[in-house]
This record gives sequence, C-alpha cells and structure tokens, in this order.
Amino acid sequence: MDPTRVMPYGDMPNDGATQLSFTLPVPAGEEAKEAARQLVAKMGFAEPSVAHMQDMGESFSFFIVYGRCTATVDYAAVRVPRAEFPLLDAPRINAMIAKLLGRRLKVFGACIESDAHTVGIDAIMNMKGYDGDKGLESYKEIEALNLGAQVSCEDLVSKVVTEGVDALLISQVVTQRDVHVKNLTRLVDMLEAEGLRERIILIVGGPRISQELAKELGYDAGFGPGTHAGHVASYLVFRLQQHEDEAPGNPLPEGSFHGSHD
Amino acid sequence: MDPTRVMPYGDMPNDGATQLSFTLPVPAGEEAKEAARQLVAKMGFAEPSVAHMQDMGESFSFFIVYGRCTATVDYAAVRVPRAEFPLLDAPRINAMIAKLLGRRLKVFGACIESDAHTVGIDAIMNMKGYDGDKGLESYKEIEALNLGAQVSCEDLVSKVVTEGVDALLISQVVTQRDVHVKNLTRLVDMLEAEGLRERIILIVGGPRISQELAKELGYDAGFGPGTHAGHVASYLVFRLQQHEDEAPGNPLPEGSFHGSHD
Amino acid sequence: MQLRLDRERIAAARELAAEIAADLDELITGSTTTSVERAYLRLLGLEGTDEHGVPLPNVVVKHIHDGDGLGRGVCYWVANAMYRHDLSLDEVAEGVETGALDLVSEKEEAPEKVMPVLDELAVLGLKKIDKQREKRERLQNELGVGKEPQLYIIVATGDVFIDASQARAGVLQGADIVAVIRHTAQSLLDFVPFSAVTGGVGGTYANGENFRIMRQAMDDAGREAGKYVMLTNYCSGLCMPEIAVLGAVERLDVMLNDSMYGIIFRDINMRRTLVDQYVSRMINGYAGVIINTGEDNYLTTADSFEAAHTVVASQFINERFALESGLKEEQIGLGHAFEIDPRKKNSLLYEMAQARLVRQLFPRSPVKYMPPTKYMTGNIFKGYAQNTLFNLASVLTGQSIHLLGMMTEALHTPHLQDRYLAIESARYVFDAADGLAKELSIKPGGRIERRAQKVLADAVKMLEEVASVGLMEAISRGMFADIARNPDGGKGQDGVVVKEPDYCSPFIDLLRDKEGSAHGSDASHAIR
Amino acid sequence: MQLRLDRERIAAARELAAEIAADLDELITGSTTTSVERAYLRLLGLEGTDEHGVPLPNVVVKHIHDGDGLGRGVCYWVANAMYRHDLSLDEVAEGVETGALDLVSEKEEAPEKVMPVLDELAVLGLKKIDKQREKRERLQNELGVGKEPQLYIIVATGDVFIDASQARAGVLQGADIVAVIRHTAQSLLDFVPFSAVTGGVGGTYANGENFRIMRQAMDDAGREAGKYVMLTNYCSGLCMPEIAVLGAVERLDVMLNDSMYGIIFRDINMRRTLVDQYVSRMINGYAGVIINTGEDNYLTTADSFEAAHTVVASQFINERFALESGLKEEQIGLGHAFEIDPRKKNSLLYEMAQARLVRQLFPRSPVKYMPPTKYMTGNIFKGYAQNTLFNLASVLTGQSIHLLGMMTEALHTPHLQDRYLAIESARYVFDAADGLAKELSIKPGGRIERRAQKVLADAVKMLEEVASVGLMEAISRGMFADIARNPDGGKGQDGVVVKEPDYCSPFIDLLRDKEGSAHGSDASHAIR
Ligand code: B12
Ligand code: B12
Ligand SMILES: Cc1ncc(COP(=O)(O)O)c(C=O)c1O
Ligand SMILES: Cc1ncc(COP(=O)(O)O)c(C=O)c1O
Repeated sequence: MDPTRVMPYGDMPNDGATQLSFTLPVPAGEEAKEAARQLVAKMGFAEPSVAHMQDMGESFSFFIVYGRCTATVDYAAVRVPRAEFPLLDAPRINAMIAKLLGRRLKVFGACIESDAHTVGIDAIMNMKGYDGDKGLESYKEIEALNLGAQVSCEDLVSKVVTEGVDALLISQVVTQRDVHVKNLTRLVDMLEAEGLRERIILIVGGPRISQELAKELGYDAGFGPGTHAGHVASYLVFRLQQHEDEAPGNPLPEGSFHGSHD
Repeated sequence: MDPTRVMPYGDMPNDGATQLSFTLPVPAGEEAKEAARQLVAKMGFAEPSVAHMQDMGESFSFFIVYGRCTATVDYAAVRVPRAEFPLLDAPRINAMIAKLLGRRLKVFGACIESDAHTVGIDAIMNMKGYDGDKGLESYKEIEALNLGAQVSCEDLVSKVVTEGVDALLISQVVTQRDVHVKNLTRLVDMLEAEGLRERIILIVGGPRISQELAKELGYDAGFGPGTHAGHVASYLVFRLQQHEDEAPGNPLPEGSFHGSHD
Repeated sequence: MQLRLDRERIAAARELAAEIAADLDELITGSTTTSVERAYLRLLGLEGTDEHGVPLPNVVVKHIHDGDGLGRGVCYWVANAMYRHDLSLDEVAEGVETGALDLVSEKEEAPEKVMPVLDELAVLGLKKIDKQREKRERLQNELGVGKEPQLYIIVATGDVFIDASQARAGVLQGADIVAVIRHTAQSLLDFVPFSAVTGGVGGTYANGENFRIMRQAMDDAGREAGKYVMLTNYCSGLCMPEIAVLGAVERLDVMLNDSMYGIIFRDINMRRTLVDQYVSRMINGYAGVIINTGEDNYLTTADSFEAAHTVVASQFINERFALESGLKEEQIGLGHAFEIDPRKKNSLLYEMAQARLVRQLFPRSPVKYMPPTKYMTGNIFKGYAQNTLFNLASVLTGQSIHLLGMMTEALHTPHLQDRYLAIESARYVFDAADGLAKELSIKPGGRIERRAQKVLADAVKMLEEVASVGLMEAISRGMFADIARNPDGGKGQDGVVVKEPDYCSPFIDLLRDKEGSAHGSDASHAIR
Repeated sequence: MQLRLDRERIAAARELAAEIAADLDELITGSTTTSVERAYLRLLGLEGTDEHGVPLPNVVVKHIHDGDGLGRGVCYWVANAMYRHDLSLDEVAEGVETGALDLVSEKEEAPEKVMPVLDELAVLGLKKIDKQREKRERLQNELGVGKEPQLYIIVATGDVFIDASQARAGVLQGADIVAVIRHTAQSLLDFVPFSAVTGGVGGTYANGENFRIMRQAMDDAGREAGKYVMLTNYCSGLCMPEIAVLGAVERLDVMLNDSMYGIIFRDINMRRTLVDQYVSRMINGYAGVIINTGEDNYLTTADSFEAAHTVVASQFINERFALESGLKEEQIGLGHAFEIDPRKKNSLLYEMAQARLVRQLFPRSPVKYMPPTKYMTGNIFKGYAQNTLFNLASVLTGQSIHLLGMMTEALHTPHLQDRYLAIESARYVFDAADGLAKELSIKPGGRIERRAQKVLADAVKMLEEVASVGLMEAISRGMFADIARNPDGGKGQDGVVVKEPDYCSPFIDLLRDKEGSAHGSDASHAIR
C-alpha cells in the first residue's frame, strides 16, 4: 500500500469502492436512476452503479449507489491540528496548579443560549464525570461551577465580571443551521467588547466541535466527542505553564487569568 | 425545485446531503479521519464531516462520512437508452407470431460458461415464470427450451447450428472481475465467426445488465432486474415486426431467423 | 407475553401518586398564570398582534398583570370593560393596545353582572373545539386509523411548508402519526410567535398558522393513504395552555404535555408549569387530544438501567395529574424508552421487561415508546440494528405509539431518507413478528419477570419517598433524571399569581362538564 | 424455547433415511472414481505436476483409466510397478509421465505380494493427518474456541494473500470461523489447480498451497484474538476426495461437502459424486473435520416457505450418508437457512419454527445456519435489518454455526466493511439477547409448534416417497430444489468405474479403523 496514494478498498486494494446514499427530489423511474448515476459520475466516481432506487412518495426518490472513488490522499502528509499538550494525572494537575497559581483555578462551565444539552458539559464538570473519569469538581485545586443549560451570553459575561473566573468551558450540541457558530461567535464578541477575552482561557466542546473550528471562532481550544475531564484539566495546566514560560519565575498575578471587578 | 439543477435533498431542498461509507487501508486515528475527510473533499463534497470511524484491525479503518454534493444534474435532459417497444399481452403476442412468422418462434435460453445462477433465466423461460407472470414456455406460439446452467459457448453455438433457433436468451449473474463481459464477448465472437450473429435475435439479461451494456457488447437487447417474460416476448414480436416492416408483405423465409445446417 | 405483577403494589403506587398530587392541589387550583389567562383570551377568540408583533392576548394579560389584577382573572377585567362600555372583545383589546383603556383601574362591577357578556364567546370558542372533535371522530370512522404499534415520525426542518411536504411523503410511506418538532428554544418563549412559518432551528415554530397548514396536509395525505393521520405538536414550555388551545382548535390529535419535562429539561419554574399543565390538560381532555409525557427523557441524563424505576414512578404521578385534569386513560400517553446501553449484556431482555411492565401498568393508555437515542452513535448501520431490535421489542410487548428511531440520531434532525428507512424497517419487523408475541410466554419467576418486578418495587419505594417529602422537594433533590431544580428557580415564575377569592373564568366549569365530568376520576381499570 | 415433537415421527424419518442410503450402498461402495483414486495417491504422498502443469495424481490415474485398469484401483497398479521394479512412488509417477512405464500392461502380481509396499506410505500419509488432528486438539484446548452461535465469515477475493489479510481483520473483529470461497467454476474442474494463489473469480482456488497460507494466517490471528479459529473450504465438486485429503493434511476444520449440492446446483453426475462423497467423508471423519451440507441452497430455487420440508428430508438423508462414512454427529454440520420472503406476514415466526425444528432434530450436530440471500436486495439498509432478525433468530433458537449475512449480498462478494458491519451487528444481537431464549417458552399447540410439526410431517411424507422410488429417481423428478437431474447426465460420469472383485486400496480399512469404527453407526442420541 503506497501511503502517499491512499484510496478506498472494498474487495481489492485500491478498488476505490465507495457506497453513497442520498435522496433526489424527482419521481422514481429510469430517468431518476440515470440522474443519480450521472450525479455520482459528476462527483468523479468511476463506474457508478445504482444498487437501489426507492420511490418515497411526493416525488422523492432514495438511492443507494456504489462507485469507485478516483481521488487519493497522501496519508503520509496528513497533519491534524490539535492542542498538543501532555496528559497529566489528577495529583500532578493539582500540584502544578498549586505551584503555578498559588491558589485554586476557577472554572465555569455552561451550555449557552438555546442549547439545553447538558450531558456533555456535565461529563466534564461534575464529580461523576464520564466513562469512569471523574469531572473537574473532583480536582481539589479546581473550583468548578457548572451553570447548566440555556445560559445566555449576557448572564455568562456578567458572571465572568462579577465572580472572576480563570477559564470558561462552553458546550454546544445543537448545530442545525449553524446555530452553534452563531452562539459561539456572539459570546466571543461580547467577551472582547468587555475586554475580558485575553484574561480568561476560553474552551468550547461538543460533538461537532474540533480544534480547528474552535481556533477559527476565536477560542483557545476545542474538544470533540470522547473528551474526558482529564484532557481538559491537563490542557488548563498546559496553558498556565505556557504563561509561566512566557514570564518565567513570575507568579501569575491575581487577576491575570481572573476577571476583576473594574 | 429547478429540474435542470437537481441535487440531493436531506433536510432542506438543495442541501446536497449525501452519505458515504468506505474503508481506508490505514490505521484508525486522527490522521486517518483527516485523510477520510480530505478524500471526500477531493471528490468535491462540501463540508465533509466524519460521522464515524471504526478500527477494523490489520490497519483497516471504516468511515461513515456526510458531505454536501456540489454537482447538479439536468433532470429534464436525462435520456435513458432503452429498447422501446410496445408491451403486448400473451394472446396478442401469439397472434402476431403466427401472423408474422407462420410458425412457432424457437427460443433457447442458457446461463453460459461458469455461471450457474439459473433462477433468472428460469423466471423468463419456464412455465412457472416470475412474480405471477408466466414464462415463455406458456406461449403457444413460442417453442422455448431452457438449457440451464453452465452451458459452454461451444455447446450453445453448436446447438444454434444443429437445432436452428430464432432467438438466444443469455443470462449472466456473476460479474466479479467482469467475468460476464468476458463470457458475453466470447459468445458474440463465436457466433460472428460462424456467421450466425445476424440470423438470430440475441438477448442478454441479469441483475447487472442494462440495455446500454448489451448494445456495447453486440447484443440486440439487455434486460435487468425485474424483467418479466412478457417484456421479452413483446420485444421478440417487436423485432419480428421490424423485420416485416423492412420487407413488407414478405413473409419471413424459413431460416431467416433460423440457424440452418449448412 | 404476560408478566405476573403484584396487584397490591400497583394499587399502592396509585394511592401514593394520588397523595402526591393532592399535596399540590391547593397550589395548582389556587393559582393562575399569565399563559393560562392568555389561553382563556384565545378561547374567547382574541387573535392578532400589536404593531410590534406581540400577540394581543399577551398585550392584554401583561397589561392586567402589570396592574396587579391577574388574581381576579383576565376574563373578569375584560368582561368588566365590555360590560361597562358595551365593547366587543376585540375593541377592548384594541383599547388596551392603544392605551385608551386601563382595565384594572375601571370601576369593578359585580362578577355576576359582567361575566355573562362572555358566555356567548366562551361557548362559541368551545364550539370550535367541539366541531373539530366531531370532525376527527367522523374522519377516523370513515378512514380508520393506523394499527398499533402506530408509527410516529417527526419532521423538524424549521419551515412548515417543507415539513408538510416531508410529512406527506412519510404518510405515503406508512407513518400513522406525524409530529412537528418545535424550534429549539420555543418552550422558553413566553408568547406564541405569530406568522413564523419558516426560520426555526432544530424544529418549526408551533403556532396556529403552522398547525393549520400541517393539519390540511395531513388530512390530504391521510385520504390518499386511506387512514386518518394523527398530528402532533408540543404544549410543554411557557405557553402550555395557549398552545393547547391552538392545538384543540386546529385539530391536533396528540400533544406533548408534561410539566416534569419543562421543569427538568427546560428549567421552567415548577409552580408556573404545574398550574399551566392543569389547565392545558383540561383543554386537551376536552378536545379529545392524547397527551404524551416525557419520562423517557430521564434515561438520557440518568443511568438508563439504574434509573428505570424513576420513569415508572413519574408515570404514576403523571397519570394522576392527568386524571385530575379530566383526561381519560385513553388520552394519557405516558412516555417510556428503549435506552439501555447496547453494550450491556442482555439489554434486549431488560428492555422487554421494562416495556412490558409499562404496558401492563397502564393497559388502556396509549403509551409512547421512544427509540434509542442516548447510545446512538455516528455508526448509522449499528444504529439501524439497534432500531431493529427496538422495533421488535415494541411489537413483542404490545406498544401503542411507536416513535421511529432514526439511524442518524446522533448526527442531525431526520433527513428524508432516514425517515423512509426507519418506516421501512419498522413495517418489516412488525409484519415479520406480527403474531409472535402470542406464541411466546415469559417464564414465570425468570429474569424478565424478576427485573420487571424489581423496577415496580423500586418505583413504589421512590413514590413513598416523594409522597413523604412532596414532589417539589423531590425534584429539588434531583430524584428525577439526576437533575435538580428548586421551586423558586427557573423561568416564568413571575407569571404565577395566586387566585383571589373572586377569581373568574367561564372556562373551568365548561371544560370540566364535558362528557360527564371524567374529572378527577380514577384509572378506571385501576387496580388500587 | 423447546418444541414438542413427535418422537415416533423422527424415528420414522431416520429409518426411511437409512433405507434410502442402503438402496445406494452397492453403487457407492461398489464403485470407485478417478478422483477417489487420485485422492489415494495424494494420501500416499504423490505431489507435483507434469510439465504441462497437470497434477501427477491426474497423470497417473488417467493413464490407468485410459488403460481400463481403474476397476482394480490405482493403488494396486502402482504397488505392482513399485514391487516389480523396486521403484519409489515418485519414480513410478515419473515413469508414467515420461511414458517409460505402462502400468496396466505390466505383469500382474498377486495383491498380497504387492500391496504391502504401500503400507509404510499409507501409514505415513495418515500420520500427517493424525498430527494435524492432534495439533487442532492441542490448540483448541490451549486457546479455546468461539462461543455458539459461532460467527462464520467468508473471504472471496480470488487472491489468497488478500483473503488472508481480510480474514485476519475479520478474526480481530470477532469472527470464529473463516471460509475461503472457491473460484466460481472450480467444482467443475477435474483437477486441483496447483500454485494458483491468485486470479480466482468470485472466490479463490482451493488447493494445498492456499490452504497452508490461510491456515498459518488463521493460527496467527487466532493467537492474537485468543481463540482457535476454524478454517473452512469446499470439497464439493469433481475433486471432492482429493480436496478432502488436502484439507485434512493442512488442518482445515470445516469442509463444505455435499453430493446433493453438486448434483443439483453444479450438474455433477450423481454416481460420480455419491461415490466421491463416501470416500471424502471417510477422510473428513478421520481428520476430525466438520462437514457442512448444502440444503440451505434448496430454498434459493424452490419456494422458501413451501419447500421447507425438503430441507429437512434431505438433512435426514445426508445425516445417514455421513454416518455411513464414519462421521460422528458432532461432525455433521447440516445446512439450513433463513430464506423466507421478508414481505411474508409472520416470517420471523416461521423462521424460528424452522430453525428450532432443525436444532431439535439434530441436537448434537453443529448445524450451519445460513442468512437471508434470496430476498436480499440492493437496499443495504433493509438488508441490514433482515440480517439483524436473522441474528436474533439464531441466538434464540440456539444455532451452532452462524453464517454472517452481508447487507450487500445482492451486489457483490463481501467488502471489508460489509464483513465488519455484519460481525458488529451479530455480536450486538447475541449479547443483547444472550439469555433471552431461556426466559421465553413456545406456547404448546401454537402456530410455531404447529408449523414445525407440519414441516416435520411433510418431510417424513417426502422421505417415504424418496424411499419408494429411490434417491436418484427422486432427484430426477425435481423433488429437491425444484431442479431435476438425471442419473446419466451431469459432469464427471466418465470418471466412475465399477470396482473389480480384486479392487485394492490400503485406505478404506485404515480410515475406518480410526476411533473404534464409528462407521455406519446410528445417530447416537438417535430417536429411531
Ligand atoms: C440527551 C439528548 C437530549 C436531552 C438533553 C438532556 C440534557 N439535559 O442534556 C433532551 C431530551 C432534553 C433533548 C432535547 C432536544 N434535543 Co437532543 N439529544 C440528546 C441526545 C439523545 C444525546 C446527547 C447526549 O447526551 N450525548 C452524550 C454526551 C456525553 O455527549 P456530548 O454532548 O457529545 O459530550 C461529549 C463531547 O462532545 C464533549 N463535550 C461536550 N460539551 C463539552 C464542553 C466542553 C467545554 C468540553 C471540553 C467538552 C465537551 O465531552 C463530552 C464527553 O465526552 C442527542 C442524540 C445523540 N445520540 O447524540 C440528541 C440531539 C443532540 N438533540 C437534538 C435536538 C434537535 C434537540 C431539541 C432541540 C429538539 C427540539 N427541537 O425539541 C430538543 C431541545 C433541547 C435544546 N434546546 O437543546 C439533535 C441536534 C441536531 C443537531 N445536530 O443540531 C440531536 C443530535 C438529535 C437529533 N438527531 O435530532 N435532547
Ligand atoms: C441463488 C443464488 C445462488 C444459487 C444459484 C442457484 C441457481 N440454480 O440459480 C447457488 C447457491 C447455487 C449460488 C452459488 C454461487 N453464487 Co450465488 N447467489 C444467489 C443469490 C442469493 C440469488 C440470485 C437469484 O436467484 N436471484 C433471483 C433472480 C430472479 O434474479 P436475477 O438473476 O437478477 O434475474 C432477473 C433479472 O436479472 C432478469 N434476468 C436474469 N437473467 C436473464 C436472462 C434474460 C435473457 C433476460 C431477458 C432476463 C434475465 O430477469 C430475472 C427476473 O426478473 C445471489 C444474491 C442475490 N440476492 O442476488 C447470489 C450471487 C449472485 N451469487 C454469487 C456468487 C459469487 C456465487 C458463487 C460463484 C460463489 C462461489 N464462489 O461458490 C456460487 C457458484 C455459482 C456459480 N458458479 O454461478 C454472487 C455474485 C457476485 C457478483 N456480482 O459477481 C452473489 C451476488 C452473492 C454475493 N453477494 O456474493 N448462488
Ligand atoms: C414531554 C415533552 N415535552 C416537550 C418536548 C420538546 O421540547 P420543547 O419543549 O423544547 O419543544 C419533549 C421532547 O422530548 C417532551 O418529551
Ligand atoms: C454444500 C456446498 N458445497 C459447495 C458449495 C460451493 O460451491 P462450489 O462447489 O461451486 O465451490 C456450496 C455453496 O453454497 C455448498 O453449500
């Protein structure tokens, strides 16, 4: 297998075998089938073959098509942007926070705006955690507060101001019509308008969140499916460390990662 | 919906929503996922998103990806090549044969070479038929003989010579490594070499056979899934009629559609 | 496939539920809310919006609430103004809108004098519902209804015309019930958005216009498919009673309606939504609507195996609340779900125990059986297999309303093909196993029975605890869905008002009187 | 989940099957075939090909057959030459190849004199098999085997190295048994293609090299997966006994082996394949190989519901033939299938009746349960649902060898992901319903039981008819699979030879003697 020219493999190496399915808004029939075939051919698949056409009523037709993918990927050259940081265990995380900050790290979590899916943020924040990995509440050097569902950006920003936090953990699960992008952008804009953005670590997570998207939207890091609290805590320490490295020997002044009341 | 620019429709009209699945010969991991995403992007899908990655062992990874198809098809312009002929009922077919030919039409069916899948050809030839539609044996003006499975091209061609047939119905079901194309080509070549090709109606059928492929391979017609004997019988009459039209009033001489012994 | 269950225990559960409900009776019947009052205005026929697009019922009720007069009921004030100035309802509303009228500072005539001006409107309002109810019965008799388990699909595009087209396709494919999912945060809106036919996220706005459009589409599709198609929408949230009215008037057949859901999953204030629920269920009851409750959702946040009994406990409570509002058992579609982790050994065995238990506890209720959602993944094929077993569990345990599982549950709101494939698989499984349940018996004393009995026993234990601390405290302790809410938190608290002794509404009696006051009846089959 | 079945009727079926087999005993034990004789040469250690690539066993046997000497057995002629010229087996073969020797025109020494020259080779040949059998037992004890229903996957790429890699992945995913499907027309080849490791169509060539490569790959993968992986190939077709030898020597664990399949679906001559089957099963038996029969295939050509009893009737006959060859019940993997039209109402109910029936009729046999194939379509999702119910039927009715259904059955030989998804769904269903069968009973006298009883009764009726006309005539009448074959038709007829009175082969006794002559025993559990 040539790692610089990787392609799908169904029956034989490099046969490109790919399964597709989609619905066309045309009535089922020979013309519809041919349209499906042409469509897949236009997308560059060789030998497109309609395995199944189903009349779905109301002039909708469902298709299952097989074709040979003609593209290849240089697997050797694939680079995935990710937040690169060492994974630490809880005692080490606590020790590092104590050493670097000299006080507990204050972290707020919230599922913002219309989103009411708290299971993800609960998994990260709450004692119980996820998949056997305890949440941030279990870290003695972290003061974790989970604000729950449907927290408006206004409320959240005012909490950052009044209660002072080092890090905000935002969850977004509903993504239809890109509502998550709208919500996340709104929050960053408001934090920036208040001059708070640079003073906090801003993290977002959810099933459709990637590091890439997070960066694009102005967040420090993005965490997707399967994240554990340990990842997030390690990342937080990594960021504290980074700060320390940039200003070595210089203990973090109160308020540097901390919203103050001014 | 603009019929000249038809594209897939999942949630909203023209959202292009398409589901793909395939296997890549690389170990599961972030790089593999990114490779899958890139591959789908290279095929022209917008917003490719990996819904699922599964380690399958042995450095194989399975992917389910959603993307937005960007191609459109001019549905209004789609033309499907098909054998255009009127569908007739059995009495009419019998009457037409009697009138046009003045004798019974002799039809042999066979599943050729290594192929042993007779269910399809049985459905067309045998009394019992398919889906409630009786086979060619049930037509009183057709003399139908089903030679069954694994008939070698040699045997078949010699039968055409010795027994004299008007039409040959060939079935091909196994298509792996294009073995059907090889078998079908071999038969046509042998019939041509013997000077028999023009004297018979040559039809092929099977789950992966289309009119297009049939024509390409030098057959008169190709029938795919869901074919009934009635279709085939109607087509045969249509061909007899065509002949009649070309030489009007001129009854078909014995032997014209009939292999003779010379 | 019958489970042997302890009848004593079931009776105990019903008694505890009655106790729990009774404990809240004073709060519930002694309070009204802004949305209850708006609902009454809607029933009286008040429609339209002001120039800012605020619905007139909101304008009027806010006006009275601001004037601290809600304790007497909006109907009183409106009637008072109508009576005094000889105005129509619309004219009164207009007066409020323009500022020409200040209802609460009007001279207060005696209720006996003013209230009769509403009689005609009230009766007219209910007539609209009567008519729809009759039409439903007529159409159901004419066309018939789907066979149980009835296939329930959802549409959720955010655009009612697209919803309608996709739903019509679904009906032609075999769906019996169609639900339009609501815009993501509509339950938090304290008004019903007018003329919002497009633009919803994760669902379409619920309002009268959209109900009407869908009703028409489903009547048409149903006629084509040869059955009466049931139409569903949501009246949980801050506008429960209003949406109940809209649903009743537009002939919806099923309404999701559950305070517990609102409290727990939408952080709506307890008092607000309990009061709203009481009135909305009276309306649902009157309209012949089937309600659906949301206990199934508990298993998405709590452990889906360990918390099985919380679903059952809540169902008993919800049944009681429903009966108190005058709903009949045949209208109480309690929710439960197939949510056990598919990686758990014997998950199907436990699911069947649970599903059969619910079916036997509420034999006359059209229980709503929810598909796997929590443990669905991006692996749509695996998901399709999970849904296949769900379909099988449903037909084997004799469920009523069968929500179709979508193989893409973890990915997006249903696409056209997802819905089609879901219907296809369910029809296949229901046919394949059509008579199978009759041919199998559950081993007495075996694991299925023991599991069902344990869930029931745990539910009774939980009901005891709830009864002893009260429902609101139980919720505060996170006893449902592992989510805690406190009585003074949540949205909409400010819309709750204690009724004055001279509180007036023409509807309470009118609604209750329907069908020989089923109100407060027992579960008739009831083992108690 | 137990069916009540009529023990008398089962006993009657076994008696009729014995009659049917007895009727053919003279033909079967009184004849030999070219491939039987080639198999003996292979057992004696003759390998390699001539310069045209023709395997030496073929060269030698053809030579003797051409010389009309096959009735005495190739072993006699070879031994005669070896004895007379003091040559090794290889030297004799070389002599034949070069034309230096003409075995049948040699002076014929007395068998008592010449046959002993083969003794050592014969024992050596069987030793190779003994060793493999011991190795299998050792590895199975060490690593354990898969739990029933055992997951059986196929690979069919036409290239053994690709097969091996895909099969290894399958084992890591959870497969217990791996079958390499054969090149499309290999069963019609009258020789075993040598060194054909690639280039197969619809499957890979079956030969010693490929068996060895796969065995190694499966031993490795099995070690990694922590179980002994069973390897399967096909010894139906014109080379049945030879491939049985190759399989025995290369430690295959399962071999598809069935004359009925060859006759009906491959148009192989009846006499030829019945004789071949007899000897190949002796070899399978000796090697501890499990055979698989092909009755499941009948339902792809005949009506899958109406013809259910033909499967059962054939299974009784096949069991008898297997016992006659010395196979033990634990080695007789009779085939049946989940092939009822999924559009048929109650298909699952009938499938379960049929599957449970077969399981109870042959309780000690590792029956092979085939997935839906005939009614699979291009709709891979629907197919996935069909396979999910198949998986469920399998675990509920307690099947042994579970052939995984592929969602792409109607489209292509399995792709990597098809196999993975099939394993995943089966593992999910088997876990989800692990203990379910124990918790359910079949209602006595209900539809499941009645259906099973009817199929059994019809099978007995059919066996009566077969017994009265004889098996060959029954086949001629199209009683199996709706396909008729006549005794004098089909391929390979010219390779059948009646044994002379002085026919010799050292193997018949050696093979039978193994394990205290199980030969011809009854189904030990047998109700008869
Ligand atoms: C449970 C659930 C609900 C529950 C939520 C209960 C609750 N309190 O959370 C209830 C029943 C209330 C619900 C309601 C709705 N839901 Co919902 N729901 C789900 C469901 C079944 C599971 C979600 C879940 O709990 N996943 C488990 C957690 C652990 O996974 P996770 O969120 O991905 O979190 C992990 C990572 O992403 C990450 N992570 C997540 N957040 C964060 C944050 C940070 C900072 C970090 C570091 C990491 C991180 O770490 C977590 C652990 O690894 C999904 C379908 C599915 N199977 O995914 C639909 C789903 C999410 N819901 C959906 C919808 C549309 C709704 C509704 C809006 C429908 C409606 N119109 O009424 C409503 C309203 C809710 C609302 N306004 O948000 C859609 C969203 C479609 C889309 N992509 O836009 C889904 C996908 C279902 C569907 N196919 O339609 N839902
Ligand atoms: C039944 C079956 C068998 C039976 C065949 C019995 C028999 N006597 O026919 C048995 C068990 C023997 C068998 C064996 C094998 N099979 Co097979 N078999 C099937 C199966 C399950 C169904 C085929 C069928 O009967 N379809 C029903 C008929 C009615 O449909 P049809 O053939 O398409 O016919 C219709 C039309 O196409 C048309 N038509 C067909 N022929 C003609 C001819 C004319 C003239 C006309 C007008 C119309 C016409 O009209 C018919 C009615 O509408 C398919 C899987 C599937 N579900 O499709 C695999 C399948 C066809 N088999 C397959 C293979 C590989 C084999 C084997 C080669 C495997 C092996 N290596 O051992 C063997 C060997 C057989 C051989 N050499 O051909 C593959 C082929 C893969 C490919 N695309 O190349 C399939 C797709 C299974 C798979 N996924 O691997 N098989
Ligand atoms: C009882 C109930 N009400 C309402 C909803 C829908 O939520 P919303 O109120 O956000 O529309 C659900 C969803 O599952 C539910 O179960
Ligand atoms: C008993 C039996 N033998 C053999 C085969 C395979 O066919 P072939 O002999 O063509 O390899 C099958 C296939 O289903 C079978 O069931």
